[in-house]
Amino acid sequence: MRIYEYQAHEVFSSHGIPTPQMELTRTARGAEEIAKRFARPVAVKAQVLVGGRGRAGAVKIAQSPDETHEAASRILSLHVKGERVREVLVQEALQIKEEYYLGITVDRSHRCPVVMASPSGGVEIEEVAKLTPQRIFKKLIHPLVGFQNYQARLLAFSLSRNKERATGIADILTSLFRIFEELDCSLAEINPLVITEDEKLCALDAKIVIDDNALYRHPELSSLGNIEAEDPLEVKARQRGLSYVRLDGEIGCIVNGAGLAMATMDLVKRYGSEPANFLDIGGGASKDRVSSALDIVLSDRKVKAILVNIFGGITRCDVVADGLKEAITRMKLNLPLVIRLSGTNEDEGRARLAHTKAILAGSMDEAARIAVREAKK
Amino acid sequence: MRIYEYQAHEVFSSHGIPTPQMELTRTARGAEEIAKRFARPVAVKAQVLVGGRGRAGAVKIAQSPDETHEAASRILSLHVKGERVREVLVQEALQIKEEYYLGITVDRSHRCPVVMASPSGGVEIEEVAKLTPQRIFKKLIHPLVGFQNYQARLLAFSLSRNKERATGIADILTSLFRIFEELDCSLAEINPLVITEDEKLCALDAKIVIDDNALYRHPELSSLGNIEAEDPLEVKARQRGLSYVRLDGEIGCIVNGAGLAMATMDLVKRYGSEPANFLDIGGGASKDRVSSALDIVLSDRKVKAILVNIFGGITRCDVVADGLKEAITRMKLNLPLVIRLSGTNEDEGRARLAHTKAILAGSMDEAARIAVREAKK
Amino acid sequence: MSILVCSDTRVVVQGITGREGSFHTAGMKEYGTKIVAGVTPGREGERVDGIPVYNTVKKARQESAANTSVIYVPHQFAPDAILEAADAGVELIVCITEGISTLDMIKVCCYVSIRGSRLIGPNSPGVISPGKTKVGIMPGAIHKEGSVGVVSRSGTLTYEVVQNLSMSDLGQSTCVGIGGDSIIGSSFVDILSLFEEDSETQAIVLIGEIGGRDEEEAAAFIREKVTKPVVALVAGRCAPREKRMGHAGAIISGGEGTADHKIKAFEEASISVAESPGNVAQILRAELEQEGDRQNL
Amino acid sequence: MSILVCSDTRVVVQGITGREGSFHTAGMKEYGTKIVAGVTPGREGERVDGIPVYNTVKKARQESAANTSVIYVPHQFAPDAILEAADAGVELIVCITEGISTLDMIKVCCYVSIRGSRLIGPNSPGVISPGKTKVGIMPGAIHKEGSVGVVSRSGTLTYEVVQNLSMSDLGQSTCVGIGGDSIIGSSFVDILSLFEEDSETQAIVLIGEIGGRDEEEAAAFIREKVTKPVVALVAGRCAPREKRMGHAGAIISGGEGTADHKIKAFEEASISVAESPGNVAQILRAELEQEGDRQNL
Repeated sequence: MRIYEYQAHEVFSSHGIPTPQMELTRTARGAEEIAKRFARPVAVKAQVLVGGRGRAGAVKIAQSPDETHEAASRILSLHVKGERVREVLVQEALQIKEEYYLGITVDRSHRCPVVMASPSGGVEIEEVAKLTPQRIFKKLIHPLVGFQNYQARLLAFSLSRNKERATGIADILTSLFRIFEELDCSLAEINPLVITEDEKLCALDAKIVIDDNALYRHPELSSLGNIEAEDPLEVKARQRGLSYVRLDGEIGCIVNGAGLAMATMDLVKRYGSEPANFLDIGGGASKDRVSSALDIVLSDRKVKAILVNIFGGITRCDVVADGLKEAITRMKLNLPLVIRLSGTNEDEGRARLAHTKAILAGSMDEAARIAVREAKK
Repeated sequence: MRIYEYQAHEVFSSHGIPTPQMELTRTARGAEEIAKRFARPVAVKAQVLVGGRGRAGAVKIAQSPDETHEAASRILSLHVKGERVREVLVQEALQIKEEYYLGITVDRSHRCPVVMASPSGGVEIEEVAKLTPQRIFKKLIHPLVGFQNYQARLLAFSLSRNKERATGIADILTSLFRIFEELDCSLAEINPLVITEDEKLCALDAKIVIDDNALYRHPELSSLGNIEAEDPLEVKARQRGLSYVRLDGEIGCIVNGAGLAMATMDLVKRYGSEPANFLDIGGGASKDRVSSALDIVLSDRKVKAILVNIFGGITRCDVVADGLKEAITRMKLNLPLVIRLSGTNEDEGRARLAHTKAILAGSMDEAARIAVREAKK
Repeated sequence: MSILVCSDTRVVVQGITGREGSFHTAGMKEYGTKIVAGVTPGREGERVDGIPVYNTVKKARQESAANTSVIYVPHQFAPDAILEAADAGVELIVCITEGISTLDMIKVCCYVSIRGSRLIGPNSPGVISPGKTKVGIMPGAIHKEGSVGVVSRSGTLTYEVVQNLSMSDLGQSTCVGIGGDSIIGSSFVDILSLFEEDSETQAIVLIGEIGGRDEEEAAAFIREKVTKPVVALVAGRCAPREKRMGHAGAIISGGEGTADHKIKAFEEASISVAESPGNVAQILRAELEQEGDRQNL
Repeated sequence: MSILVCSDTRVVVQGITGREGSFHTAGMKEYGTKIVAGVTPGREGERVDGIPVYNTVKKARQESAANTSVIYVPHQFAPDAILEAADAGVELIVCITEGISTLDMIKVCCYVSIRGSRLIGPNSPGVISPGKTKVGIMPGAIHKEGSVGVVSRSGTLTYEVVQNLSMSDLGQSTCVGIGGDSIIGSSFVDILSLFEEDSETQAIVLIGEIGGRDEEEAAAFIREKVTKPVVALVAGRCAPREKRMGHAGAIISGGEGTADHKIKAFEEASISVAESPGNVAQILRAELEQEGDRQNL
């Protein structure tokens, strides 16, 4: 779960990481007032949970309250990668001497946290990794002893040989790692960490992503923003225990299992169309869950055909068929519905759908091909 | 540093370990009042920092307030292994069905904490270890993952197959380990942990010893009782940076290094006397430190002769000699003082003491022999 | 020989009295797996499906000589369960449980490797050596005894591929679900090296998906160390960036972990990549025939 | 050959700019030890006694090819310093610092052994191979080159014994202070096994004291594995129970760890025990003569 920048800044600040003066607002008027109070140039930054807001024009520097009003007004009318901007953060603009990158994430191959630092801050770290990998310093963190001061110093001295500056960076790294552990993060990042003209350290941006699997340990975080919660359909799906992500295509997909769902989407694309969504009904789905899934997929107006692909293991094909049949009847379905059932009780499942308008396919390949064809009709 | 039982009980209680109803008092009158309020039989227990108070008669059960008064009065007049009893703890007496032992300490050989549990509680665990070692269950705790629930269960089910009881014991073990880690203990022990007639768990006794080397992390503990702080001379020595332990003999010892100090004491005994103290002046001692050491040893009235044994490495013999000379002059010494100086600057040291009444010895053997002989004169 | 599990496998089920645990215990037993013990704290003395239940894995091991554990306990208790199995000396630990926190798994994996146990999962469908033994939740009936080793990060997608293989008369030596989480006990490389050494395995199918670098590392390993034919399949070509596709593992962040990147890695290592689950068997058959031709030269 | 340190030893001093660090650096240099680098964070570019100072051990290693570290930093920073040395790949780490907390040392020792470094101490006077190199704080002049290996838990008591040996013309191959704390990186047994393997060492002196079980384990090990003559000395016969005698290690709790118990363990393993530091040399001489007689038979 990603949290908003302003929330991440609050976490930073409460852990002793220096952050700029800032305030949150929902209106251009409010932004102007904040700029007046700060009485200095400000940055106006869209609060969204997706990346790439800079390129989308959703971050602007304003020299005056008037300019702030204008910038905020423009940003508040934007969508970034489909996410509507509802709030902006107004932050004092600093005189910047240098920009660093600090980040902590999980190294899957080494099975441990990795702390990264780079003197090339302010740009996307993936670009730095590609173009000048030698400018990213990394330390793997052994779970026995955690992040030690010597590691913080090692990274800090890689960024600056100035003792005071290195000490400050090491302290921030130590705090950042504490946040990473305490909040069960999968990412904690400062980009850029700046040195101001008066030689002060300040975390200009703040990014925290929390491990979904650890959210149960952090009830205090459940109230915070959430990327999946942005889309009303995604919220609804989550409430019904379905893993659903809305996409841009026209084939609604209902599948059991994440890997099979992705493979199904890939097939849709291969046959010349695009999936309207990712939807995993999970293992051993009940009739109700299946019925809800169809409900949600049908609520997406872009959908022109529905593709159901079930491989019954724990999931029973007859139960899935019952759920589908119930939903078809209830919702007076008038879109093409292509169903492929395989595995546990597949014959019973097929039998139950025999007298509906659903099209039964013999394999997932066939099912995808038919669904794409039907959608194009 | 060992803390008092009542303090350990407070720590237990704040960590959710069930403890009996109890109050502390300095007077027999107070004890009687507490017993009246409790309105049931009580245990009156001396609060001392040394072990063996049971055998010293410093723990008594009292059936009535009158008996409580009598017991407290007697206990408050006792010394346990030289430590005067100043306070007693009045604790409700429980109807006991079973007594267990739980303890956590450091296993030096395996270099990790060890959690121990035994169904033979209420007696000294060393006795159990000697007579029925199979009745002590141990789990070594790997520092990577700490004390895990499965280990708590494993030990708890070794004590009782009753699920509720085992769950209760496992919870207490988990709390005890948390205390052990949070307070940097070298020992955390409950002996006995009892099951009462109404099937409740309760920690009757509480013992916590804190790692002296970790005290700097626990300023909150520095106000608590301390075995070394009991003796005024020991307090004084500590303030002057000396490691001093008062003993029962007549030869005052001043040595640099703990191992050498013990070997010196052993020699005193070998030649037929007993050391009056352990005193390590530490490495690289200053003139003042040496002078203070002599000061402290001379404050012990039992001392009949003083034995100084210095092996100069970082410590300079001339500096030691200056300190001794200064103290001899200042204090108008009238006890035999036998000095052995060896190592760095030994000739200069000996030269400085040439015209004092100090007896210079050539080896530590000789020094010990002379000191014992002089003391017997 | 198969890898990881065989007819000598003796299984203890952790969480045997739970809904999942008891359901799949029945399924494994039915398949012929030797389930020798179960563990649920406080339930010692009971029986599930005739199998004795113990309070601890240690006791279960002592009484039953189990060498393999399969874990069905809820996610909050799963790290403790894995540690308990490792500490009790269980050689192979298969963790079905999904939803375990990443930082917990980091410590758990480190401890398991110190203890010298092997961990499969978490969030794994399990391991099956068709005709011999099944340790997990996969439907046994779709499998067929044979000589194709299958290793995968997902569940139903694997079943799809396995069914396709079986119907094409390509039986399997062992099918291993390594699990869909970001931190897992055994990687593709770990399992590939077992298949390479296994005399019964003649070809390998690898089923990957977006996220992480496990497929890229597998490709490099195959190029260097694997002599047997390998066919790969990668799911998630059209998954968008920064969206989470179900599995904890299936998220792309930054440039890394895209399906295209992984497919390119396989292709550069001269490994055939199937376009869909439906043509894995066909490609593998062609590979095997080529291999046969080569050996006949 | 000596053990642990020899003329190839290249030392980095951690905490070189501190009072202790700079003082003992001079002493080691004077003895002939190759001090090749020092570390004090933030002081890179300076020199102490002509020795270059670096911010990190990693950098110091890169620049100087140091293979041994000696640590003089204050106790709060010492665990970090040991971990840094181990992580940088230093083979031998000698920690002079005393007063490190026990729970910290437990983690540190575990990490050092995972990394494959060897740790001596903490609270150790160091290691010296007379005539070759000195890594620590012991007075060099009392030592003499020879073939007696000395291993001890204490400082000045060791100097006393060593002086006694040297004056009796019993030179030393290596003298190792393993440290007076309860958790130390290398035990008597670790060092004994090195002495046993060392061709230059012909006899061993072991200096123990009250507390712990290290001497008892040493006695058992000597009986089983050590073929060279050993003389033991145990300090603290008249130390009272439950009183702390300076060293963190030197406390007796319960029945364990008394001097009598340890002496008994040595005697039962047929190891000669000296009654005082003054008669170690004499007993050792007798042992060596016996050994000589035996070899002449």
